[in-house]
Amino acid sequence: MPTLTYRDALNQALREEMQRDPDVFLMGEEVGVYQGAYKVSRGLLEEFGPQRVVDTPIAELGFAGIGVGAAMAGLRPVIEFMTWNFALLALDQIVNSAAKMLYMSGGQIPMPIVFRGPNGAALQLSSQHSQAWESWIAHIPGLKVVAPATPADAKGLLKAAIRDNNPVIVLEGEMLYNVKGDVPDGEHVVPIGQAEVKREGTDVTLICHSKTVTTALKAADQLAADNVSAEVLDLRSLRPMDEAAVLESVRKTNRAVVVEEGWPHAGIGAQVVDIIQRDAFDSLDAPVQRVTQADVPMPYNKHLERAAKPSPEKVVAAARRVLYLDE
Amino acid sequence: MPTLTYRDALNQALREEMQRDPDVFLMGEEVGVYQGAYKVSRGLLEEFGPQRVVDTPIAELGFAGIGVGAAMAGLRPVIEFMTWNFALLALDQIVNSAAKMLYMSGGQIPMPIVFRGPNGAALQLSSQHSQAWESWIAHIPGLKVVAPATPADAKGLLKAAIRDNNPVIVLEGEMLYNVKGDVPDGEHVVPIGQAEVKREGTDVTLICHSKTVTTALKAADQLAADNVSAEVLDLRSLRPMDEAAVLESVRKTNRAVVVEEGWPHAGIGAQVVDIIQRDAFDSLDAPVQRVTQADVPMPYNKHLERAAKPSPEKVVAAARRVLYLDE
Amino acid sequence: MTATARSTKDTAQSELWRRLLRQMLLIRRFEEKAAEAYALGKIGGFCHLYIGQEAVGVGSLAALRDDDYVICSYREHGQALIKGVAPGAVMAELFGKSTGCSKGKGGSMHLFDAGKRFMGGHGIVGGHIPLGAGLAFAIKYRGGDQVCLCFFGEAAVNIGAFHEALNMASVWKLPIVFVCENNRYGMGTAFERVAAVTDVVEHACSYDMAAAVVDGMNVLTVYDATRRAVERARTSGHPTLLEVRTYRFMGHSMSDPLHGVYRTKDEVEEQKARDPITQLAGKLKDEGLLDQDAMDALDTEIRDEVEAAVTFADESPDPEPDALYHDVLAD
Amino acid sequence: MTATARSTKDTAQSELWRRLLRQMLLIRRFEEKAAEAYALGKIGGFCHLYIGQEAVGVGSLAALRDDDYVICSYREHGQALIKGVAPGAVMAELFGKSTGCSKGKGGSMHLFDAGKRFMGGHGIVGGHIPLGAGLAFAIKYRGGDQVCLCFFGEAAVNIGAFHEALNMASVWKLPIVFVCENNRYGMGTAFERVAAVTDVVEHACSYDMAAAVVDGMNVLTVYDATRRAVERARTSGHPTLLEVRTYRFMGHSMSDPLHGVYRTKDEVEEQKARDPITQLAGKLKDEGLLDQDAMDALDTEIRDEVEAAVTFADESPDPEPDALYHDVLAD
Ligand SMILES: Cc1ncc(C[n+]2csc(CCOP(=O)(O)OP(=O)(O)O)c2C)c(N)n1
Ligand SMILES: Cc1ncc(C[n+]2csc(CCOP(=O)(O)OP(=O)(O)O)c2C)c(N)n1
Ligand SMILES: [Mg+2]
Ligand SMILES: [Mg+2]
Repeated sequence: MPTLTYRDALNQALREEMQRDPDVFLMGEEVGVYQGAYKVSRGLLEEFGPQRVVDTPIAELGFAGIGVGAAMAGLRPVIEFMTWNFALLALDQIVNSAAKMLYMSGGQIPMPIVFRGPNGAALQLSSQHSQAWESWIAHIPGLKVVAPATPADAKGLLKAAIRDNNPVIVLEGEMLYNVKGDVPDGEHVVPIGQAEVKREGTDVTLICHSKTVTTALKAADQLAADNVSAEVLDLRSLRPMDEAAVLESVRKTNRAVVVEEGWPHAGIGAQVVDIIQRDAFDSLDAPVQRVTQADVPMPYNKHLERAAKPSPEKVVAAARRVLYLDE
Repeated sequence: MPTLTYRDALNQALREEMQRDPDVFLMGEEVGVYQGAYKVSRGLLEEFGPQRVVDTPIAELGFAGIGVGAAMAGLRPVIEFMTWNFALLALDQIVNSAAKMLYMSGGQIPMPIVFRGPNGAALQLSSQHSQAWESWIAHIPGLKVVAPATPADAKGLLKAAIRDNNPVIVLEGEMLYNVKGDVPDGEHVVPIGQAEVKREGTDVTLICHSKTVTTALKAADQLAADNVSAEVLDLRSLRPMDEAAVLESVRKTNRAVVVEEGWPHAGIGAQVVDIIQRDAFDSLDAPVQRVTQADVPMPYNKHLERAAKPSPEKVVAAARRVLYLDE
Repeated sequence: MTATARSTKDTAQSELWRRLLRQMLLIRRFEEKAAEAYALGKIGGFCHLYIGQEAVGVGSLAALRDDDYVICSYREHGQALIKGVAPGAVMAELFGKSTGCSKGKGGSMHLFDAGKRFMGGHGIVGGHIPLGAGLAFAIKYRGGDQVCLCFFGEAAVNIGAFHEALNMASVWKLPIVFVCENNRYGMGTAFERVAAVTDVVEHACSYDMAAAVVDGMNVLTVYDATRRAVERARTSGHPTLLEVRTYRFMGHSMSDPLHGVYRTKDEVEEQKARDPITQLAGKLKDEGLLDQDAMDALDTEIRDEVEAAVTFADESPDPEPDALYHDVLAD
Repeated sequence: MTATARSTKDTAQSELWRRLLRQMLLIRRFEEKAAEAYALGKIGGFCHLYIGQEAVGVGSLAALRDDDYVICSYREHGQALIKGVAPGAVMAELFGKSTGCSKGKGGSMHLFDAGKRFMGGHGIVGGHIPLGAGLAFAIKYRGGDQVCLCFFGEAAVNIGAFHEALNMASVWKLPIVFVCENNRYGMGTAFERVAAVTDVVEHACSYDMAAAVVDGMNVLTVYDATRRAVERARTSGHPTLLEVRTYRFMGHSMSDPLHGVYRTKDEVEEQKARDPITQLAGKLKDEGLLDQDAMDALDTEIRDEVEAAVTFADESPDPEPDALYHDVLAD
């Protein structure tokens, strides 16, 4: 299997889907001439021309809405946000237009649109550029939300998103773009709504997605050194969420730690906790623990930033807590 | 003690604070000449003049930002959103400017601003006008968030919000504006961050806020008829949340139901569940249950709408589930 | 022009005039009934009537083909009816019935009929203007010669979405006509109190866009102006901004008083003298194209049609309880 | 004018010119050092240099009093330095140190000094334009005669916040000068590719606002234009939109190549011939106000000052770990 970066896996998914279906087009800031702020769209302008690779002004609300309008007419837009930080300005169109169109039109107007771009903190971008929006976005009925952690999932989920007849949010990770991994050639579609066990284990389940999968895998390595066998469950989809996979794993391990990049209060991890306590209450040997960003805006200083983010060490500590190892 | 509507209690709080402090001003759509879309600002233009009661164009992002700018210069703006549905357009200013200003300026620029207006569904306003945003707003560090359920709390929390040196979000309820209750005259400030037991009980805790307090109280009445003693805990503040009060009540009753107007997935109720399972795990005799809006955009038809909303019946059913009464 | 040609043209013209009158009258009677039904509690939520502004929707839609798109704000009953959504389906939607054009899910603010290319019914001020540009983008993408008509109130000009959309429509040369219905008030706020420049049309300059100010109480003027704009969009793909000056005779919505504190009763009465229906009916009479009897007959016919719509709505069933969970996601 | 008066004026003028030169040179040398430090990994994240645009910040700030407000986008090192934030505090902020003007929390994009009325450093394009209007609102509310200068790039003109803010600033007559630094590119996008009208100044018409196009490579022109606008704001409370035509000599940010694919190397070189510092230095030399020795001395002095700032930043401590949790909320 070819080895690709996460960036190139996304690029491949876009290219293949644009080749497959002339209704698919890409729109966003710097996607064309500049080849993408993070080069995800490299080469696409050259291959598909300016009608299908559309550079926009800085007008997130406006071009998100234009995407929605184009989808109302049956096209399949892929709207790139340079980062999800700027998508804040476009939420009205995502929530009020895209997510509700099918419902409030009584089922008449499907919304085959993808909104994608990097989510969460990169390095030292400070408060306004380091936000993880999964709990907000996943809150909204009418949307689907995916957050791939590996190049293979990035390709497979983006392809699934583009083919879906609903608005699908693809949360990518700027810190993941350079990560390499095996990516199946051609037709490789990962169904939306399926979690994946990225590492099997028996003592505790580490539930994660996107960048925190790496964090959890590192934590699992460290735990293994202490003879703790951690299962790493990558949610992959945040809406719909694969509740069955979560429950299955927790029923096996009886303990869980939920890791997320976002803030704690009403974070997506709280929902995972709710699912577990509601439907696996009797299997739980300890309260579920969460590892999140510190409950503060992101600081610029690199040491503070590191301290604010989830880390393997924090995950290990949480795992030890649910295993009552330090008491 | 005088009896006032929730609307007039808010009006009184605004008037008293504007009388007390010339730096306080009210800005928003229709707050002046029209006397407020829901008449919360009735009479204020006449009393304080157009400089302090400022009618704006329909430009939520812009006037929210102007409020933030005015607060940067030390004024104490109260920004009214006609409803929180429209505040979606202003979230960038609330999240990126108001919530982060103090932090990213290294503590130099406090942000004494209030954003207020009705939140959640009213009657038959359909998908785009019936949204409850508490989980989104409460997710953000740097904000405080309150959601008063009674006229007295509406007055006391709004006064506290206006005097606070931080951005405070006041989530009101359009369906509550006509509700009457006793309201202390003059100086009545309810500290932000304190829940209140609105009804004592021993068998199950119903945790609620804003409109769902009424729902929970009705459910408690119905449960009482079946000899179930339900405690109704009104969170009042959603950020910071009074974790101690939640834990105290649940440690007493050993069972909890969380009721909210918002959608279930990563709702604010999930956070309440997380708190309970984390810190009162051993006190819990049953998994915490949640009652939320159905996980769909709000439909227009009144029967569907009723079915979508939390109701006393649904709360009773959830309470019976946590009490294992129907098995 | 030969005499026959002229008389064919005359016939076509008088037919058009009669059609426009009929359409305006349909809206007027339909909305009067809707107001009644609202008072009876059969319609709930927000309900924004179009009474007074009929010439705008009717005149402009007369310039369209069936395969052109129309997209509106929440004040869209009129456009829906004229774009071909059945009165019964519109009334049933206001009643929240399963036979409504949005199956009772949308209500007054969210009328939809994809088959008729009537694309809603949107509730966030300014929010649908980018959607309109997106529909036009799709037309151009596919190489079609359709056009999108996008209606909004003057107060929407103060919100960012308007500007972002106009700029992109101009840069990309999208086949769209932006129809600003300037009825001078956004809810209770007079435009001059919140807009630095009250001639909406001035904004066209900033976007290098064709534009016109149009008398919105004269349906023929609206028709002519829109026809030119639609032609421009269809043939050269250039957008246009039309500022159509009109007036609403009713309150902002059913829960708003008729004139309120923000305008005088006199002002409303004065404006009623410009009633677009009376104007066109007068013209038809003056030109001998319609006498009082015919007018009365037309009115009766329309009242019956509206009555039938009410009956249909009344007798239609509510959506099944299960409908709550349908159409959240497509397959 | 008497000879003495004239010569006093000449002295004042030559002092001003020398001060402006010094300030532009300070920014230039400061940023060259910042670029070095970035390459060494001492500065992280996004870092947007001002090199090439110095005349805009320097010329316009010369028209201000100390109690006037300045608010900027993320490309604000220059304005911060000129508004009086100590070079050491700015450099320390870029280094993320506790002695930085935002205590190491903000970084390059979020420089703040409330005491100097330097109100940031904001990262969302267009987002701070309403904030600027809000500062001006507060001035007016309190009956003050201060002014707010609000800087942004031309690409911000395409986003809604710009329009909403300009409209309200005009309706409410707020004492603000909107300074659009038109450097022709937003990241890698040439303005003409994404704006229907590339003369930013045209937007002033839609808001009934005073406006001017200004040569942004000539610091004296910028000073004059801003002085007039500031005067207007101070005395009559009217806002102004200035379109200042300038050019950035560096990439969009430190992670962006010098010219990139979106503009040619030739274009950049051509523009460098208009270097605002060379221009003013030449003028001073031509008028016999500064010889090469004095110029060299000034440069040395400034290099030392910048070097001191780097040393200060280098030797300053990181914030205490606890700082992570400080200043989330005020008491
Ligand atoms: C963004 C937003 N803010 C506020 C509202 C509430 N609102 C609904 S209609 C309206 C007035 C709109 O006036 P205008 O655009 O002139 O249209 P008209 O009602 O006159 O047809 C307002 C303020 C809204 N729906 N959306
Ligand atoms: C709302 C928003 N969208 C996108 C970005 C990413 N971004 C940062 S700077 C920039 C270009 C801005 O150009 P301009 O306004 O001309 O200012 P300049 O950088 O030229 O000074 C972009 C697209 C952002 N920060 N905010
Ligand atoms: Mg209007
Ligand atoms: Mg620029």
